[in-house]
Amino acid sequence: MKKLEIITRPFKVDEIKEALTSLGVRGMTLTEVRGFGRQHGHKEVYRGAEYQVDFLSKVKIEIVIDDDMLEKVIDAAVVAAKTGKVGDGKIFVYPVENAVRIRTGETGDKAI
Amino acid sequence: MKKLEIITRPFKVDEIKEALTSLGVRGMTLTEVRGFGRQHGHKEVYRGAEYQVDFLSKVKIEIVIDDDMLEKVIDAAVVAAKTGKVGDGKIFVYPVENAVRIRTGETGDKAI
Amino acid sequence: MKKLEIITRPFKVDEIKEALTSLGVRGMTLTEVRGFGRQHGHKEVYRGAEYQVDFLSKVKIEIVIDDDMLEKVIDAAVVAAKTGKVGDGKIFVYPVENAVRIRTGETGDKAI
Amino acid sequence: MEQLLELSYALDTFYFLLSGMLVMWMAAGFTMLEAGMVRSKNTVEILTKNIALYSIACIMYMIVGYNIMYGEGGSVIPGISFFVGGDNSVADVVAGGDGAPYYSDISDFFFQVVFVATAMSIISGAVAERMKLWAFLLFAVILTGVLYPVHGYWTWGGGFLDELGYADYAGSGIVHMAGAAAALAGVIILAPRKGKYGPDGKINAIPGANMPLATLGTFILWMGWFGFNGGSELKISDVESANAVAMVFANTNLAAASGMVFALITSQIMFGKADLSMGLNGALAGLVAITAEPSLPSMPLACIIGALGGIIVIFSIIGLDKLKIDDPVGAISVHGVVGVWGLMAVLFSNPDATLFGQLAGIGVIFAWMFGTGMAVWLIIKAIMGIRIDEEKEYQGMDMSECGMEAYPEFVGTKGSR
Amino acid sequence: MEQLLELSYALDTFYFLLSGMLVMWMAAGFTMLEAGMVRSKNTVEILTKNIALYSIACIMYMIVGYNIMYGEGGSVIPGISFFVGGDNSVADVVAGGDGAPYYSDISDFFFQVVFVATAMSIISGAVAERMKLWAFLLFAVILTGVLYPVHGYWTWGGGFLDELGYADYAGSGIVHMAGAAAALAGVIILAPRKGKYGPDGKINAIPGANMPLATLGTFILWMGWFGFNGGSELKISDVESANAVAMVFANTNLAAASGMVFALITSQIMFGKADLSMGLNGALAGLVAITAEPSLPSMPLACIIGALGGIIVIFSIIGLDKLKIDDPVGAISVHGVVGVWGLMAVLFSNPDATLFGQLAGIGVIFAWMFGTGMAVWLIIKAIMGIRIDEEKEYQGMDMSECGMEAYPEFVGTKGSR
Amino acid sequence: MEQLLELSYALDTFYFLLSGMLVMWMAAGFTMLEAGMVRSKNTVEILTKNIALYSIACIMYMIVGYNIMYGEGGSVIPGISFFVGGDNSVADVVAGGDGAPYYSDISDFFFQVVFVATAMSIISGAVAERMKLWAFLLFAVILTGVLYPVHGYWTWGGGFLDELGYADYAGSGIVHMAGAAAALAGVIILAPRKGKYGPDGKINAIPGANMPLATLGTFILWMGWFGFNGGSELKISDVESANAVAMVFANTNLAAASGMVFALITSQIMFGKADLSMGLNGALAGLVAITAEPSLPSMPLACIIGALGGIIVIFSIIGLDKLKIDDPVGAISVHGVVGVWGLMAVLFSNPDATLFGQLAGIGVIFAWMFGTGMAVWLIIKAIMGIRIDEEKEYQGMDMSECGMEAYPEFVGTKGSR
Ligand SMILES: Nc1ncnc2c1ncn2[C@@H]1O[C@H](COP(=O)(O)OP(=O)(O)O)[C@@H](O)[C@H]1O
Ligand SMILES: Nc1ncnc2c1ncn2[C@@H]1O[C@H](COP(=O)(O)OP(=O)(O)O)[C@@H](O)[C@H]1O
Ligand SMILES: Nc1ncnc2c1ncn2[C@@H]1O[C@H](COP(=O)(O)OP(=O)(O)O)[C@@H](O)[C@H]1O
Repeated sequence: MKKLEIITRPFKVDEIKEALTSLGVRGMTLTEVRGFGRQHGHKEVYRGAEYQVDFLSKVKIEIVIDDDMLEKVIDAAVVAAKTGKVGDGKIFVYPVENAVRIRTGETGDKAI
Repeated sequence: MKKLEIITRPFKVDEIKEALTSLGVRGMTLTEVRGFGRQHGHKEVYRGAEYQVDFLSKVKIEIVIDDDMLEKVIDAAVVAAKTGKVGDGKIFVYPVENAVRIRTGETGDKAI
Repeated sequence: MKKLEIITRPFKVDEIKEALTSLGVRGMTLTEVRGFGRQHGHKEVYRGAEYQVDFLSKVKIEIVIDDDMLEKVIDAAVVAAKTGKVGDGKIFVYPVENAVRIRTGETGDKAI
Repeated sequence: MEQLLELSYALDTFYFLLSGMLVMWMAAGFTMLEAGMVRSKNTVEILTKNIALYSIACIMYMIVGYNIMYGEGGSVIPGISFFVGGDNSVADVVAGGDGAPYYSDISDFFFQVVFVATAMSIISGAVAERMKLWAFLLFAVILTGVLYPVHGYWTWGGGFLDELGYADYAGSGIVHMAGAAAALAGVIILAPRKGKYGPDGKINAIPGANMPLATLGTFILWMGWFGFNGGSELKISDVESANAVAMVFANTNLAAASGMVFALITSQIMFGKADLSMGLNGALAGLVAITAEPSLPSMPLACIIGALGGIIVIFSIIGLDKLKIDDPVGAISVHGVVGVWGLMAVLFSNPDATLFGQLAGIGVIFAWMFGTGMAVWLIIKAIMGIRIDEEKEYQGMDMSECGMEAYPEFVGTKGSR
Repeated sequence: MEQLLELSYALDTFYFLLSGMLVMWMAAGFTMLEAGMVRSKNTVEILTKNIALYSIACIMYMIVGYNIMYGEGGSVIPGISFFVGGDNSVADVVAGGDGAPYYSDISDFFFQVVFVATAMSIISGAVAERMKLWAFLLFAVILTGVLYPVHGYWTWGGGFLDELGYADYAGSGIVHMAGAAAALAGVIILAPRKGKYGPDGKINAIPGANMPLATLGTFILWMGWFGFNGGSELKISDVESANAVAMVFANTNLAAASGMVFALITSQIMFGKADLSMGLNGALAGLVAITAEPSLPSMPLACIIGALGGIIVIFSIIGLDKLKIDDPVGAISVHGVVGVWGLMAVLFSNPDATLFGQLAGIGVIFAWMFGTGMAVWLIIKAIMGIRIDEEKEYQGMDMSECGMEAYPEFVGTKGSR
Repeated sequence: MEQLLELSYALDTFYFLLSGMLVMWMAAGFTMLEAGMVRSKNTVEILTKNIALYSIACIMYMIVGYNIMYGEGGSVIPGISFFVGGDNSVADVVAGGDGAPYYSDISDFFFQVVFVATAMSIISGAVAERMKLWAFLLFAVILTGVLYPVHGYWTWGGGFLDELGYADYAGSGIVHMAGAAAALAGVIILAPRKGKYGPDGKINAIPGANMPLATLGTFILWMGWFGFNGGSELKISDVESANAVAMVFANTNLAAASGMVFALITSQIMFGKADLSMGLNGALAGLVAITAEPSLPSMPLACIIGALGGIIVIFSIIGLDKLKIDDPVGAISVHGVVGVWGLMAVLFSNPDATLFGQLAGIGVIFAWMFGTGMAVWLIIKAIMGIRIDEEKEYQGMDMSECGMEAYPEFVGTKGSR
């Protein structure tokens, strides 16, 4: 099992969800985050004082999947999330040792 | 060391916290997330327009623990979080390579 | 590649960001979390009823970096985040299997 | 002379209309106060409830309530008729003399109608976060159409409590304690919110979601109260009335101010913190306390009456919590317990008031509203149920009753606790 | 006698000023309502727009609008002159008689100026979340300085619509439908918000970010409407006028209440939920509907007029959505469609009103405001563009137009959807 | 004739009471404005502070302040006595003639008491986010009981500034600049908020948490100002007074509108964005500027006075920031700097005002309030400290001072920055 962390633009969430569910992904968890990266923030003036907005609104979508789905899920997510402009974000892949479905107690691949 | 990610219903937080601290867990981190899964969202009507609420409110509780606590913490969390209805959520287990306590600089098992 | 999770006090974010960017870290993702740990919450009275605030406001900063940066990033983060008082938080280190930059499709070290 | 009478009539009518408008504005105050004191997941429902109950009160009182309250009847049994009559003729007004009308009857109706809504608003807060919306609104139909008008008839309408000398200038008892009594009946039937009281008798705090709203609501109520008490002099067009109205304004303001300050000090002493929510309740307590007689006390006495109101309300809130009477906004304490205090305090300044008259009024109104209120709640419970189911209570009433969230973009999971 | 005339003048002036102040307060109501109904990322912009449009309206109407509306002119072509004149002399007032002024001209100006702002506020909500701030404010300059005053001249100013017997007590048509007509033109040119209508004809819900604000706004409008309608009697200083004003207050209140209740019931029946946002629109619809004639209907008739307004508004909102006319706050339905209903309902109570007169008024005002509004929007579009670019629309107008967020600490990523 | 005098007395009293009520409502305006402009972690504290300071002002002014301000005294040293006296008798009123009272003394007290609260509210915003709650409230006791009444005696009470011909219609100096002077003293002693100014002289923006609240507060203040300025004519019951009040309403409104528009335009030119917070300050600046003389300028002149106020306020805010005078809501600029502008602008319309008189008034009031204010702040600092400790400042004052959060369910960690 692997965990994918897709960090990307908030308004892409629906598209990504559509793309992945059509591949058979049946669960995902979304967190609102603020990102700092190559996409620079913007300078604003509030009551005459300049300030720098460094952290931009992003979402993190976490998906735990079987190893054999990895490739196509990444590909589909890249296609759905891409705008081609700086700030599109990243996908990180992590190893997962186990999963448990709380409701049933099932573990491993069956749990996701 | 392992990290547990417990994704479950928000109103279960206190029960889970009680259950785990009584096992000796001394730290945890809670994030508010929105989950999509087998528990389907609901259809709502706002000003005559139907819309689908796909992402439901969940919490993610992250706990880093010693390997030997793994079993009993999972068991206790499952008991505490379970309602038996769809949407109870998952527990994912990840490997952790190291931990550092910022205050003291301690690392490894001593840090958690 | 490794992922660092720095869980610490919110008002330390800017200092940590400065410290790490000066080491060459070019991206990070910030999440607002609530933490429970050795730093005990406080007891409050609301309309005559006592209640315990167990979960305190913390931030989680996630950074994916090359293996060879690991040491110095941890050291810098510890220095920047430390106040010496209980509640300074933890740094956890996780293995990362891969990274993809959505915009370009680059993978691995080049993606971060 | 005729023109003078006309002008005087116009002034009193205008004064009445503006007073009524200020009381209407109190509906917004209750709405904001309650919306600030509940959790975000139940906010839309309480907003809906409040604006709907005001609306229903206006309609029902027009259809039948006003006529019950101010119609022809015996000393106990009121008369019944429907729809408000026409207004005064110019001839009647300019005839002058003691019996001549000196303000528009319709302006009187308008002033009275907003009072009914106030009584009903009080109930809304106490039963918040767990009562079915439509069950509540059905209760509103009955309270504003019948229950309130009946004891209104007994007192202001000239019935037996009036004859017994019950003195209640602007309605500490008739409006406030009455609303609290019906609320108490509802709260008892409803039972506390899930999670409010722990199994071991522990009282859990359930903080309100939006303190600026609660504060705004209090300010609105404070402002509106100038209409509530100020208009209850019923006349402003001569020197004595004008002086009385001025006194009412000053005393109303001072009682609220003292209630606020003393509740804040009390909370600082008792809890070690300046509890804003108690301060707000204190201001309202001061207002409720002075409402029974705002024109006769001297200003320092008004301060004392208000200050005691502000102190009493804190002990009452804590006491009711110990009794597991779960009142999310403190309405029963503010309007009921302090209402009684206000009625007793009349004895300090009004030489015509008697202990017997006041106790009789308190007893009768409480018994009537608590008793009939209880009966009506039970009937509604039997017909359609009054409590939402547990699952929905966890998720919040906004989605289940109204299909929308109050702050859809803001609240994450905490909102659904 | 002279003193009596002076006093009467003072009372009417005071009544006018307070009525005007209440209408000014409606600007806050529109602001809160609209700020609650848009997404948080566009909130600062709509706040800025609303307070600025009110300000602009006041200035432009002072410079030229008032003089166009109440100047000397033919039956179609108004006169033109600048700046408001002086006030009445004591001598003219105490002369008495039919022609003598009985209230301050400046108080009249003040009362009128806030009406213009109301018309403009209506537009603000309909074009929310996508129109450039300065383009909108430029439109405000023209509408409040010229467009509104012209049809205002035709009706209240004594022009040809007045001669045709068009009856519109406080401006269901002149103010409300007029604003809605200009809004409709703007909405058509602007096109819907991104994401409002799916490619397959799907209508997406875009919930407002802050329901307590929207509710507060509705209460403020409700309160302010007592000035809007109550002041439109133009006199209170004799028995008949005072009675009329009282009737206006009572009917205005009842129509709003009925609109609220019936919209809520309709939404419960149609959608299975008590949709608060529809209830709020229903209350406003009741107010708009009664505005064309609040003094003559009996109270039950006022209820019916309001109730129908509340029902109509729901169907209108759904209908406009089907036509892909994207109006985030429902302004076109509330003020336009229901405004027409109110004008027709005049026929039930005002024997002097004629079907022809009402239709002529509706037709002419709509054509004028829609036509000239469209022309002005197009000119502004040609000069500076009226729609913000897509990227900024996604990010929200607050940062791009105003450089600040409404709730900088609260909203995470959902705000930037 | 007697009845006419009584009626006239009633009208003026009513006008006074309503004006006072509107000024009371300004307390809510300040509260909302300030609550919107601070960070969410300090919101409960500022709410508490505002409602408590209003309450304290009312009580202290009743106990001693009013008597100092309007008692018998020399031209510099006021008299002292306690508690407000009784009201006018009917006989005195109907005696008529120049010396006869023409409105209720208690209504005068009520009108005056709310002015004191306004002066104190100004200070609250400037010292926000870092001053101990109870230290502030102690200051409120002294300012409202003694400091303000003393210079009030010198001016409106008939003391030496009045004799010098100092002209200040409704209190640009007596209320607004006075409050700002005491605020400036407090801000200097307090030092800036942590993090406001970087070590390298950098000025950091600390955005307010809730812009809709700040906007609502501004609208409330705008509305309340009609009472503040309108009531300061002190009479409405004859043609000339009524005309004057009407002029005051129109000019007050136009000055606010112009201040808003020109501040917005200035911010657009200077920063490239339409900064709402500056626009709101601009509206208030317009109001403050016109307050020194709203009845005499022509409407276009009122616009100019307001517009300049709106422009000045922006430069003042930027300038004070450069001097590291940290005023979170801009109170010192809006009320102090623009207050001075308003007092100078009196010279354009009031032929009786002299440059000397105005400068004397400005100098004396500023020196008095800044000097005594500074002394009192220092004494309080010595006794109990005035600044919360750094740790609590980071965590926010709400938990440490009031034990509760303003929006407990909403704000995550950003709130605790
Ligand atoms: N090394 C990293 N570790 C964690 N998060 C990162 C890292 N680099 C980028 N991110 C996240 O991805 C987002 C987008 O990255 P950015 O560098 O701005 O654009 P791009 O991915 O298009 O090059 C950032 O805002 C941040 O949230
Ligand atoms: N594969 C997954 N990856 C990440 N999160 C998941 C995954 N599956 C489920 N979740 C999370 O768990 C929550 C509950 O899952 P769901 O399928 O609805 O119920 P159950 O766990 O009872 O079968 C989801 O809302 C989502 O947040
Ligand atoms: N075992 C753990 N797993 C996950 N998060 C933890 C763990 N221990 C601590 N934390 C996080 O670190 C924060 C600080 O920890 P705490 O024990 O209070 O202080 P310190 O790190 O100074 O000993 C906690 O609030 C929590 O968010």
